[in-house]
Amino acid sequence: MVNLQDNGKYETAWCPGCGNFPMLDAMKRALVKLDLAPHQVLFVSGIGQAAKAPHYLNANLFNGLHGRSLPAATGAKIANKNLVVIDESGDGCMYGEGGNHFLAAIRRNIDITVIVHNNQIYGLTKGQASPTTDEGVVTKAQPQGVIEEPFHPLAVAVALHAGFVARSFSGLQDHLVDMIVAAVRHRGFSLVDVLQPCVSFNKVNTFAWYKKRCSELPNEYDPTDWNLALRTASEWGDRIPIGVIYKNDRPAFEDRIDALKGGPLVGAPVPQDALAQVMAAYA
Amino acid sequence: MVNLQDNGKYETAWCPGCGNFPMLDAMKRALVKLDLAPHQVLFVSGIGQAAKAPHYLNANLFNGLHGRSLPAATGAKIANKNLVVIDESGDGCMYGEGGNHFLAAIRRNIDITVIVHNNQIYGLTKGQASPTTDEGVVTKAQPQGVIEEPFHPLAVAVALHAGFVARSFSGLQDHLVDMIVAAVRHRGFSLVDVLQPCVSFNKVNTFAWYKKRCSELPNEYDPTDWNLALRTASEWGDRIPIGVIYKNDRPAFEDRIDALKGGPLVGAPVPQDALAQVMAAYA
Amino acid sequence: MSINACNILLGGEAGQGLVTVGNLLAKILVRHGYYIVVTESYQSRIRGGHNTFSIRVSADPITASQDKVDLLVALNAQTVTIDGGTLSDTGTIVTDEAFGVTCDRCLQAPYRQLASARYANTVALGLAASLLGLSQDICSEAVREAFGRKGPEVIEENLQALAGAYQWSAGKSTPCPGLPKISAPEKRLVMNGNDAIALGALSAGIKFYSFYPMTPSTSIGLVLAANAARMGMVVEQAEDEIAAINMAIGASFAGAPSMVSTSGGGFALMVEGVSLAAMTETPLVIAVGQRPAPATGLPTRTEQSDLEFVLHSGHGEFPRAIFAPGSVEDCFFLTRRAFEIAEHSQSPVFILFDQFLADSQRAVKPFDLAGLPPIEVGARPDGVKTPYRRFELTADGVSPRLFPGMGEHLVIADSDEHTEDGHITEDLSIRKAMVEKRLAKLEWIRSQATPPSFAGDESPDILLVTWGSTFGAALEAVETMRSRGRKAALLNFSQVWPLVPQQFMDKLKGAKEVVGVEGNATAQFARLIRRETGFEIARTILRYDGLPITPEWILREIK
Amino acid sequence: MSINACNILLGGEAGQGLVTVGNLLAKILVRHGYYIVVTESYQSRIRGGHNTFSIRVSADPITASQDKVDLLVALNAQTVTIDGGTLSDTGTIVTDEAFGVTCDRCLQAPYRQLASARYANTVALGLAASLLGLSQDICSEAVREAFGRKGPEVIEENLQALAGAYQWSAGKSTPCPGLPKISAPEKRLVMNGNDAIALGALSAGIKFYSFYPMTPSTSIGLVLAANAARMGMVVEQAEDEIAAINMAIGASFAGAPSMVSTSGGGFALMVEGVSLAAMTETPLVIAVGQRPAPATGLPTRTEQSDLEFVLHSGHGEFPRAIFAPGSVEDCFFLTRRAFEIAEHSQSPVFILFDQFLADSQRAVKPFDLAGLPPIEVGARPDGVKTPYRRFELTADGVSPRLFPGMGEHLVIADSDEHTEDGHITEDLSIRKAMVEKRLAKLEWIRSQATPPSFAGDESPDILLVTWGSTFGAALEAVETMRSRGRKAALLNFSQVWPLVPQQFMDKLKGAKEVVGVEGNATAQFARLIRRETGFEIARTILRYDGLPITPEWILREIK
Ligand SMILES: Cc1ncc(C[n+]2csc(CCOP(=O)(O)OP(=O)(O)O)c2C)c(N)n1
Ligand SMILES: Cc1ncc(C[n+]2csc(CCOP(=O)(O)OP(=O)(O)O)c2C)c(N)n1
Ligand code: SF4
Ligand code: SF4
Ligand SMILES: [Mg+2]
Ligand SMILES: [Mg+2]
Repeated sequence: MVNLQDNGKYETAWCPGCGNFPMLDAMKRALVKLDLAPHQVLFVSGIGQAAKAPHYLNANLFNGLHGRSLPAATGAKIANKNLVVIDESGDGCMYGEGGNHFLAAIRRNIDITVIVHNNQIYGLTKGQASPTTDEGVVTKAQPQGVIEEPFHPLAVAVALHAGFVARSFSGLQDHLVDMIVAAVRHRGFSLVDVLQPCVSFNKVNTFAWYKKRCSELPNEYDPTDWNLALRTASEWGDRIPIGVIYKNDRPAFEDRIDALKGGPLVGAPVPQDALAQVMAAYA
Repeated sequence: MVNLQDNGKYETAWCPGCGNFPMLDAMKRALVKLDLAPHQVLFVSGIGQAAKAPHYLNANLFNGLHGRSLPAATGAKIANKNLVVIDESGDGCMYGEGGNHFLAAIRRNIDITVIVHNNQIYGLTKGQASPTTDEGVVTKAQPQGVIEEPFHPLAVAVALHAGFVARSFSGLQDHLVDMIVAAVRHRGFSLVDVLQPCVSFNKVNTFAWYKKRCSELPNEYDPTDWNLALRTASEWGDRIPIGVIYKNDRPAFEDRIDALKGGPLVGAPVPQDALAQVMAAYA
Repeated sequence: MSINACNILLGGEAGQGLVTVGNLLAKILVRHGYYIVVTESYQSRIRGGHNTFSIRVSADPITASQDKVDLLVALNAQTVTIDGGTLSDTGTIVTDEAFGVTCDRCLQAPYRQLASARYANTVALGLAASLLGLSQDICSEAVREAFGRKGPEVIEENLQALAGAYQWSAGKSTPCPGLPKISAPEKRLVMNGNDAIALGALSAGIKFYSFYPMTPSTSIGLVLAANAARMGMVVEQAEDEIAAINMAIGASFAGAPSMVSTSGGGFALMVEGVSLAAMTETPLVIAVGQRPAPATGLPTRTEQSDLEFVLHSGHGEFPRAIFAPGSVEDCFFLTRRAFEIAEHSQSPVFILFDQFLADSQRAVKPFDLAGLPPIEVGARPDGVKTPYRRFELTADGVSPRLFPGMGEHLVIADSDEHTEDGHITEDLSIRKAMVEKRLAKLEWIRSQATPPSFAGDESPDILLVTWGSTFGAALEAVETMRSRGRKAALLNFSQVWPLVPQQFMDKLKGAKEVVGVEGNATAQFARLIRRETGFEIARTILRYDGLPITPEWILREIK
Repeated sequence: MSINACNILLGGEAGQGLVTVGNLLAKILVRHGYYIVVTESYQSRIRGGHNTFSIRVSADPITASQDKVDLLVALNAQTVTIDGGTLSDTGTIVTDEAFGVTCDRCLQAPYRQLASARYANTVALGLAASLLGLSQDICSEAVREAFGRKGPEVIEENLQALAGAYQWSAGKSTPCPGLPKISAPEKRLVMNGNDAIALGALSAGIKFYSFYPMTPSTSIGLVLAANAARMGMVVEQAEDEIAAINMAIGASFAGAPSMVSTSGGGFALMVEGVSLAAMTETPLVIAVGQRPAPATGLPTRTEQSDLEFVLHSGHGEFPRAIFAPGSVEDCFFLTRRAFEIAEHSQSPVFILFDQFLADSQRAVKPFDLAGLPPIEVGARPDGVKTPYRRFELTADGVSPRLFPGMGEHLVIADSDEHTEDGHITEDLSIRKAMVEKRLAKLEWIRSQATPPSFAGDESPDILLVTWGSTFGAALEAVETMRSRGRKAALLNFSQVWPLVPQQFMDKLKGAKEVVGVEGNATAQFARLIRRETGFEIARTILRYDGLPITPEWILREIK
């Protein structure tokens, strides 16, 4: 049995009061609930305050480039499909620099879980607008206020028939633990967008702001109803729905690739007779 | 008055029977209808068979990198907002390599018109799957058939509240002309996704295939109804809706930026007294 | 010319099936026991335009293509106009009488009478084969194999077109030098550079390959994709080149030997990933197929202008190795070698080739696979100290590499500067140690460097210095000079980084004149030699119009 | 040390307002007429950790920072522990008695009694200012300006904290060398490298700037954004660096002088765009702020390790220029120059700086804006031949540049190889001509090259060779050596490409010993010198732990 101690205790580089702390705790609790030992899990992250999170627990980790965690996670999962791969990064990393990979990963439906620390701001670089910053928010880089329509990650994910799409809030830890657990258990691409207050740079979307708005989906909500999901995913205002917004059972990438139908690629022998055949075709 | 001859006549590098030809003709007709003289228009394109199109008519042209036409178009429009900027490229260019810019351009809502030659294949590189290739289609690069969920450009555009979203078919030239004209007239970001048979590499989505499915939206269709638009944009099967699927009147980027409220940036004098003030602040 | 060879050029427009019959003719020639060098010349379009497929053939080993054409086979009238000028004094042009072109040395064949227009390419193949005195049986067999999947009808019609062509040309012959009958032809493979890179990777044990299509390297991916299922590997077409390289790094980190391939513009998008591979010490093989640049340039032509770009790609300082194959065999063996060096040095390693070699089919002795085991990957967990530290500081800079999930150890890697156990750090003394650790690995890479090959006279009057695909043309040019009594030699680099001056300084210094021969406009390799050795290669022969350097080109420039 | 200077170091954790008071103190010192060199040292986090802000001050011009600290002002206890060791023999540490640290030369002040914890940083400022004998009026004025926007209450509380600190330290003083009263201080500006780059761009007439945030260059964008509306320019935060550079190219193509800035990893994503700018002959200024790499490296530290990367960035061959400012003034003037060279050569031009200079505030003489008109952009349409050909072949390679929509002419540019009128072509003779046209522009760029500056003794025993931000430290090291009787000199390159050997070979050859001093681990510039001149700089002093090179560092290494 895995327990919380297995996840270690590290000093963080985060600001006191940051929403990243409860997210870290929730992740540790989820790993315990999932009974995953540190060596069974591979975290992959990008660059940003959020992306440091996996350094603060015990697990395998590939902390790659800003915006490029998803391709690295995809490659690692292909190399060893037995790994539980969790990709954890910030909104800027995942939806900004990494936007194209976000689209592709959804479409690929490979069995990785993506946890986005969505603080609606670029934290580590000191407070520029991120793709999810609300319209009108003023920053040093946007002194006239943001004029772009915010990116709607959940709506886009549902529009592209992502396998599993959920939203949670760092201030509701039990809910968050449940979402992470469900996302990891889902076979295929899973997205959990987590609203996370940044106390240093986001003075608009604060803990209280989120707290007031986040509202759990009712029990009778049917996350397999795509039309409903699309509407629900697009809700963002006085009420922000949290929970599993959409899911389906599209086959996962690794279940559709011949070479992945056996054991993992890592360590598998190279078939020398097949190679001889390949060469012979050039005669 | 601008007439068809103004648009020149060039030899193309396209295959006989390609859907790009009627698209070129439609574009010329649209320019005439819009009464736009060659020097008033700037085409921007990427790389691919589609991206060559603007070479075959008379206009200004910036033929940039594969996947990067949208940022170049954005910069050019900012530099000279009086230019009518039309970005024309292929599905691979716009939704594959250029996916992240597609998302950002929609959100930015700058007044450019994007015409995508969507042949659901990478033509110029000889027939690999593009983001819009249908599931199951076999190519040399996808010998087991495509396993990804196709990208749904219109659904994503609507989900992100794009200013103007339309679909047309190269085989319905009048319709296409109307769509281009409406798109150019729309102030803000406009997308026209054009189904375009590639006779050399796409043996599935042929002229006949599209012809059978394309069906114009009824007169009573309300493109300002976002929920309806989202459903309509996602339709892809025995019936493929064509027409203006969604539009709104979000203010365009250039109407919200102080420095763009006067004349175009190009040629404007540099305000030397303002500069002196800027410097003085460092004293 | 000292070499007895015949140069056949097929010309036509894209979509006429030129490459199909070119490939067939190449195969047929090799099955007769001949050596070949193919030069594919095509445009960036799918139909129309003007393409050529040239096969230089000889009973003796050859390494280069040739400008003058001995047998020109035209699939359209344009070919006669455009390529007629390249005909040698004794050459022949085969045309369709329907083209209505008149020319001195034209053999006017009635293509349309011999088969329907659809099979004009097969007619042309038959005419060429028959005029060259090739066995109709071998031709027919090759045609049967090639069209096997298209059903008996297609095969039959092709065979008839072939037969018609043989019949018509019976008794006719063309003077084509250097094609004596070979009674017991050795078994050889026909493959181009891309094929050989793909095979080399498979032989090394590649498990993951990701790519975004880009000429001239796309077919590496297609070959791997076609064989992925049976080879137990995964080929993934990525959303862009950035994804391609980051996927490959992720896969390699998790234990799958990985490669990406691309061309200059796509590689430009990968350079941040190169730096990531270096920082996380993840082995990675990167094949860059050069074509004329800047930007999109001439997508289907050849050039050698990305040497300095690749050598300095990626921010920061770290070791790497760059191989530059000069032949199809090199493509195979150096790709294997690239995987080995990458794995052992835990670094990015490059294969820097170009469109000419990528598309150039050659006759190749089958590789002795039994003697070529897959490379060993990673360290054995039981031999590793606990607690496991992925970036343990060691004397040679190489730390034992374990894989995540393959034991209870944890593997942690970071693109930030990191501690020995892989965690992010801002400790500046660790920074210093880690810089030195990473750079220390260059020593080992240097110790493994493939020395340049030398051919020709010791202390020559003229020494050509080449790298990559220019090797073959330069070798032949040197041989020709020597056959004309000039003391000449060639120094060819199939590894261009790191350079080990001790391996070649005596050769540079021992020559009266040193001439750099490169397919670029600024003599990049000559510059690199000067940087590394101080030796100035004062004279260079450069080509940058998109075509490969040929022996004649070199000889003409040298005078 | 020959230079009479005082080194003040403020230390604390991120979030304590260290930079706020550091900036204030810098401004106050400059208003007293002193010269300053600021070194900001911070970590990649927003709160906590350990940051320092050091200000070296002198009544005489200074160019470098200094290791030894004369006045250490601690905002937390940790500062005393971590930085105490850097104290000079006569130095003083100012601490809060509440920290409970005991030390020999500690001045224990009651921070909490002087103001509430919120204003501890202002207390520290007041203590430092008062101990240095600075005018309380000037301090109060600066505080008032800084907090003006926060309302009268905040100003008042800050002023009280300041007053308290002045009162407490009245009569106390610290031995700090080199700060004589200056009776009529000259008016100087206080700005860092990033500020000066932004100002230089504005002065050149920048109209469009796009960026993706990245340390250490982000604040260039913030300065421009803050002033964009009144300067009539647009600043756009792009979705990624690829978009940033392609936007800037599009804007420049359409007639807006444009710039991007980034750091190594972000620049890695721009290199395809560099090649595009070159191919389409679009002027573009690219400012690259170096930091320790590979990959994410040490995001907030300094290094000079991207020289070779930037020099060879982009596939294919084309001209470029690279400026490497050595001072804040350089940042301003060379940025202007970069716009000029970019515009005239229609090429990408680089400003290669680093975190140290980016963040290093200095006292700068106000720029004489009247004598610095914006650059001229594009050609006059009426002087241009019709039909207009954007890429007309000319002797010097420069074709007249018109803008789309600014007349009836059509402007066509292509990333593919193109004809004179800009349309895609696969004609190989045009290809050759266009390669030569583009490369010809390097001649003009070379003719404009800023020569390296030389300071010190002719025919010196020791000649330091530097580039970029290392200039200041080396200059002082040379002066110190000379003051000690050694024949020493400095050769500093503020333009590192193209190199013009005639400008400096005599200096290299005229020195007994040449020592390269660089902030990297492999001596990249020394290598470049050898490549371009054959001259081998055999000895190098390198630093790559993330901190800037100081005069002491150089002197210690030289011995
Ligand atoms: C290629 C590249 N561009 C830019 C950066 C600089 N950078 C580091 S973190 C970051 C933004 C982080 O924002 P987000 O992902 O939202 O994470 P947060 O810090 O808010 O948790 C940026 C722009 C980088 N490291 N690499
Ligand atoms: C960075 C980069 N990667 C890859 C390529 C090669 N490339 C050229 S066109 C193309 C695909 C074109 O597909 P699409 O945009 O759908 O246009 P089509 O040819 O189908 O009209 C690719 C992959 C390139 N030019 N640049
Ligand atoms: S900057 Fe914001 S997101 Fe980052 S640690 Fe601080 S509060 Fe959290
Ligand atoms: S390859 Fe396809 S898209 Fe391209 S020109 Fe030919 S038919 Fe048209
Ligand atoms: Mg964020
Ligand atoms: Mg396409």
